[in-house]
Amino acid sequence: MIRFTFDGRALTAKPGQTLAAALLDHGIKLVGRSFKYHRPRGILSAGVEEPNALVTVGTGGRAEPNTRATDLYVYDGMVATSQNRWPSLSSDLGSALQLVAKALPAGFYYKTFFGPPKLWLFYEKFIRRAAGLGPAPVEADPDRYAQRAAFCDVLVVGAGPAGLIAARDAARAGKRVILVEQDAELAPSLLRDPQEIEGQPGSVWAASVAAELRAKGGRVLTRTSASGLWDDNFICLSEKLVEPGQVPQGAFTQRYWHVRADEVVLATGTLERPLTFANNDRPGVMLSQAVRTYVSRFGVVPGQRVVVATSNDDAYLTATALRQAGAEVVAVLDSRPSPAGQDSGFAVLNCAAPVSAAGGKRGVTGVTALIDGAERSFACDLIAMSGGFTPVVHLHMQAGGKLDWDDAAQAFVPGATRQNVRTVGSAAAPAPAETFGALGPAKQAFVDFQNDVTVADLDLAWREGYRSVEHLKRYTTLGMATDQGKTSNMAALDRIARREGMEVPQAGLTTFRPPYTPVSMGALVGLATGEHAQPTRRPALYDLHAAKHPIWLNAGYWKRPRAYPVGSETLAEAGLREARSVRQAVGLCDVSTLAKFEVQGPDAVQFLERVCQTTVGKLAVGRGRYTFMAREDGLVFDDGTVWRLEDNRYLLTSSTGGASRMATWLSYVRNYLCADLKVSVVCVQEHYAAIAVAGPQSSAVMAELTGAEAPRHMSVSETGIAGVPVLLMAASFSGERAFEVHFDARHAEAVWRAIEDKVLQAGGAPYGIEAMELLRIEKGHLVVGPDIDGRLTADELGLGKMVNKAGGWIGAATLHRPDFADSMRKQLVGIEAVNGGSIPEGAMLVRRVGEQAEGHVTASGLRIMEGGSIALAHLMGGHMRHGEELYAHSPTRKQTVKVRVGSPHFYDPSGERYRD
Amino acid sequence: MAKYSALSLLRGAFNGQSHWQPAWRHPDPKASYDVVIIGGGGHGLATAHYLAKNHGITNVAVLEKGYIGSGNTGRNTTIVRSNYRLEPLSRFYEFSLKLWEQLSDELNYNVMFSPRGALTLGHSDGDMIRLAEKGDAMAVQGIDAELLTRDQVMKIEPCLDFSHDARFPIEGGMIQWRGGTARHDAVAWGFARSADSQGVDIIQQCEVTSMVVDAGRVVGVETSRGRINAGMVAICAAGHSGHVAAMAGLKLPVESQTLQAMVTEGVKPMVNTVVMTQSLHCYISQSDKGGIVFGGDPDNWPSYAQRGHAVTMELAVQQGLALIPALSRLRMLRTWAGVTDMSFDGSPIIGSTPVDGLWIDGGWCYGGFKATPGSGYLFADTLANQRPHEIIAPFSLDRFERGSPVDENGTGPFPNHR
Amino acid sequence: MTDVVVERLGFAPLQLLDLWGDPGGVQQVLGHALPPVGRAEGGVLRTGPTSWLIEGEVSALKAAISGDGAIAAVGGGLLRVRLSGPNWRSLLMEGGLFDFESPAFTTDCVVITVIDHVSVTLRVEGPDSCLAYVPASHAADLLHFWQISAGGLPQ
Amino acid sequence: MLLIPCPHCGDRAQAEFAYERTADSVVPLDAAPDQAVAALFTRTNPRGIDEEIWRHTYGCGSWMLIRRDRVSHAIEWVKPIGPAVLP
Repeated sequence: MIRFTFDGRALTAKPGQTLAAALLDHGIKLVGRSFKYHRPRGILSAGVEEPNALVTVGTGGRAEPNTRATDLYVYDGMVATSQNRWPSLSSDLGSALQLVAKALPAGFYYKTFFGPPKLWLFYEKFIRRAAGLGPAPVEADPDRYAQRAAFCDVLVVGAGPAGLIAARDAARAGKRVILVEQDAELAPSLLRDPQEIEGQPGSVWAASVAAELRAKGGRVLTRTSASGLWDDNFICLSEKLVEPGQVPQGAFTQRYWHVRADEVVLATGTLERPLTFANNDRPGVMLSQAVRTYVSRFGVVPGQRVVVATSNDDAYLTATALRQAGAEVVAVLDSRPSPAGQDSGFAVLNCAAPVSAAGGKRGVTGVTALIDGAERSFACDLIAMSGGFTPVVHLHMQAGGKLDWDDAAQAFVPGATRQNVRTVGSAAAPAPAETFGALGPAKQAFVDFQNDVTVADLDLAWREGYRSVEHLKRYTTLGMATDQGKTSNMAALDRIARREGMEVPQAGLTTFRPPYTPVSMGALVGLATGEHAQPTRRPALYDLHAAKHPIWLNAGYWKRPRAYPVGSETLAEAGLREARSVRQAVGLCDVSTLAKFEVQGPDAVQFLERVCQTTVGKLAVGRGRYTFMAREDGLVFDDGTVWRLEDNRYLLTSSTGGASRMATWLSYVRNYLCADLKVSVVCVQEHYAAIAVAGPQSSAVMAELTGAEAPRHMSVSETGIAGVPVLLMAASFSGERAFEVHFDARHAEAVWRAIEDKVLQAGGAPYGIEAMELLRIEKGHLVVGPDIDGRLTADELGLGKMVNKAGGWIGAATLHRPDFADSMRKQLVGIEAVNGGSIPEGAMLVRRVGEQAEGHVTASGLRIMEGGSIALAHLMGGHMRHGEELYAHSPTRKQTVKVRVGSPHFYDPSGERYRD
Repeated sequence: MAKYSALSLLRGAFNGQSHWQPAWRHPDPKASYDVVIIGGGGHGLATAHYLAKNHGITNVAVLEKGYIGSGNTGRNTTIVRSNYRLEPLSRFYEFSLKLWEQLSDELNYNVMFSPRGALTLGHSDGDMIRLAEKGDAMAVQGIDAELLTRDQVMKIEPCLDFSHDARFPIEGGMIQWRGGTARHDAVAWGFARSADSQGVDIIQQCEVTSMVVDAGRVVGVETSRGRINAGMVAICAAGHSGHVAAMAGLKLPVESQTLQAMVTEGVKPMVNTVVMTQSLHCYISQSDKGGIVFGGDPDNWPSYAQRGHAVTMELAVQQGLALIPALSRLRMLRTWAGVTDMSFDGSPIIGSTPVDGLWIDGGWCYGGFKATPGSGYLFADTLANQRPHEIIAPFSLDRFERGSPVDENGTGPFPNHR
Repeated sequence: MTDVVVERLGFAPLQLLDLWGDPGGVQQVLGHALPPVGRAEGGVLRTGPTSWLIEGEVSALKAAISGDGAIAAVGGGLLRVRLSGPNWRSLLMEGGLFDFESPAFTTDCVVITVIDHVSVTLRVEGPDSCLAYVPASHAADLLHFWQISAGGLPQ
Repeated sequence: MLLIPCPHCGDRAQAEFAYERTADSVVPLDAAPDQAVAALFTRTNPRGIDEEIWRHTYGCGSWMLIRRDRVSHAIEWVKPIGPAVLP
């Protein structure tokens, strides 16, 4: 015996029972409350289509709200709780809503709650609290979900007899097969309706087929739902490795499969349709096949006095099963005129259908039927109903398949498909049945059980003009509940068709979109949770930095040191100290994340002069220069440096943040626009670690390290540090004499340590991004993102003088558009606080507070040695406005600072400090 | 138009709600209209409503190839806000937001505009500065924007992951309290009911198959329900803008791509505001029915299929779970996809076209829903006066060839680079 | 019980050969022709239509391809990881997109694909092992992913 | 998720690829200003078949031209782009 609790009550279950089966076994009929009116609800089905019996299962971070009791196998220690009721399931105050239900027809909320939005916000609070089924989760999920790819020749969905045979045929033909079944057992229909197949009892036969599939290398997955069938037969499967709320036995709680199949075979079976009559939602009104499942598979008889109501032959099997289990079949109401089941020994009434059920939260007590036009009542405690069978065509439709109308079955069946998908078994050929519309008072006849949509609601919507089936759904919320209309869509179409006087296919059809059954969000994510929610890229020197306990910066995917605080230093204090050590002595900084490309070949210059807006061809071997790149629309999108290492070999660097964009762009230009050039472009971003060494002592440090005179500004030499060959490039981002040392990242730590030793000896320190920002802002160097924001031309950024006058660079052709000539476009300027205060980064530039913005602060820093707030900014017509006074105004931070516009180069504008 | 009110609902309680009249007619098209609007989504219907209401132009047809609101109006994540960085955008969306604030009363149809706050999270100091920049840009125009500390965010949305080792640590945020959500279908229905009551013909199941051009001027359309002459033709076709414009020989700066969204099963209230983030691409809110509504990036490749890419949705959920780990045990209930007309600067295209008699309201990328009343109002004004309204002048079709894109992200002319 | 061993081999000198022409003398230098797309031979893996990843000494090769291509060092950015044991194929299906379980993916086959959102180059070394070249910056993440995944492979 | 036949690698999952732009948006290096503006800022954007440039970014890195239907997503053909390639 398995022990579990339901609403705190300790209960037991037999192995293999679903929660629904176990509850019925204990005579518990009331399981939940409906969404809108809080009507008492029991168990309608025995499968994934269940609209009523939803519970929260599990506790803490494992609690899963809205779990279908019919699709949940009881495990030892399971804690299940009913939902959407207060204080308890049997006395739910929300059920008072039923009293005012008459004033709350479909779409009532569109017609009231007028007034200012704040008022709606007030009403909404109560509506939201009343709505929403299960409790909101609070804790993080302690379990893990796997994601896995699989490939096969044939994927079979549904391990009923048709699916098993299709899978076996494929396996015997030598194909790779995957067979999936949402149930815990293979061929669940054979457990409901035991029969012999190929001389074996059904379930034995099913097990032997599965064994054969496995022996032939196939995969058989139970408790696995094919939730989505996408383009080119890409199928998503969600496999429950343990039940909802259960502690996993292995590493994972669920596995989400991404399958690519040459062929998909859908053996998805059918869903039984409810009948529509008054109070058809009462506990004790169940689908006929579900009743049979509980009786035959789970050994539970859900009622002792049963009325079977049907429009087809299948329900007679239910009557028989009930009789065999000892229940009394009070009557079989058969809507069809011709005698059926006459020889069954049941009290069969033809032209008979239920009109209204009696009873309340404790279950039905009787049913009134219309028999050949006359009403007659029966006492009963269970109504088993069957309105025919709807093929599960969801996946077929997701794959772009069309539907055909099967008149005999009154059902849509799979039609032509675009993808290699076919449907077999009852999903392709459902059993004949008739439909006869709704009976009884329309306001009590439920179509969508969970969302409380009645026939009256459908009629109202239709009368108000919401006649397309999609309007009807959206206006009434039919089919929008957690069961996604599995038991309600056909009844709604039937109702529209009857109102319009047409056949169901003309009434329309709703489209099915993934997922077929709801999929755990955790499964969609796999292991990408918590700190692994997105990749983290670590530079080669990551461990070395980590040992210094820096303040880290998440720069895109990268982890970079922002500052190395000493003692109790704040970020700002550490950044300023580090910046000052660069200004006064020397510092070293990890710049390994820079984008780097090796460009080689006789046509390398041609290539580079297409990509770079500056000249490149004039560079001598051993020299480098600052450069920048325009998009095809003429606006600057990145910058960097280009170095001529050999005759036909260049190194191009560009921004960290733009690295992958630049890699794609260079590849596009090379392969699409310049396919005939003799050039090779290789991304070496990760191959080269790079360390910037900056400050007045830097050339001395480099000379000491390399044993040779350091190269002059914008020159490069190939030398060695700590025995490691390095490219020593004299370039400065800080405004000081500075170098970038590029070298094979395998030796990153050795080179860093060697340089750091000398830097420390020279009175310097390592510095992070914070100091780098202060240094470059004071110097007026630009950064891709805030300063180079993709909206300005080179001229506007103050780079006009460096543009290659000969043209030929990409973007030149579109730069002649007339509005670019407007002198009031934004331009890059420097600004400095005139009366003290600190210029807030991002603040708007205004002439007076209260006026419109004419620009904004892109980067804010300070004069590193002498103090005083300075910043870079984009300002309308800024180049002509040097000397003008404005306000940097930040209403969100309540700061306003008076500033003077000027050159962006605050520090050593003539570049004296680059020279030794 | 019979008035909707609590009282009339109550009256219905005693008559079985039998007194309700159709919200709109189902007329056959007339031979000719002053204005033919192609597309019966929110934008087309709003334009018709404002043409009638503000300009007395009621000889108007709205042609819809399916049923009204069946395109992006019914396929979005229902977010309404005006928190944009660039002035032309925030100015326009603020105009629209002000209309939202009175829309239910104006239409006598509750569109459930819920100003619960549009919260943008910042995950780094850099994010916080960009948020402040956006907030400052809004505030100098008189638009509400409030910077939030981490503690303030924690009070507003306790369900977020505030742990310090979170992949996307929360440093703070910016909130526009007047932003929020609205009931998307109701917007189409409310505008339709109002336009219809003013005499506008809403013609469903009517697909435009070609344009009738006479001496360089569009004078009508051929449709699946016959020819309809028109004084002016206005395209409000969202993702199909390019397809419709091509009927008049026009090539637009748009590319149609799929944008997906999804909703979980409903639970009791847990997400209070609309949660967005400065450095990720997902946006999360909770519907009145309790479902957590998720949106992410567009699929970034052209498609007219209204059918998304499985992996795009997984990436959006990945980000959402990083922000709200407790969502892990909820289940994705439904996904849907819309065809968006991605313009080449991320901003809309409204106004005249080089073809006489043909006007366009499109290029909304994935920002069209919140624009609905604003663009309807201003496009109607533009049509009535045969010149762009000043607020939408920056969004003219010719801005690309002139060199004046309104590029909020600064990412240039390729939508998939955004 | 994992039946797959994830072994961090570390870095090696690796070169990327990129050709814009058709050099004649490569076969003499290498002792074999440059392998076609999807294949490796000796220390040479084809990584793209014009590119090969080469483990080992390349100075002779450099001379042989002069004028028709270029060689760039890339080894500092690629961590080599060996996956061995009977379940290495199964492990690679976790978080993957490529059919590593295909019987056609045999010794000396090469694929570049995405695993756990990281672009990885893989070479089959033999029935029981596979060599992965992982971008160094992503290596910590991917090794962690493999470690967790190896603990819960399906049967 | 589409299955895209890379001209070099064969059928591979779409997640290994990135769409770059439509073929009609290519700006040739020697484009005249008007031609460049037209190519950059207008698209035929057909609700049907178009030619697009994709890259096997997370695979062999190669570029290709794909002719495909934007409604059914069916790929008509794929052609390699780029320099001549050795076998």
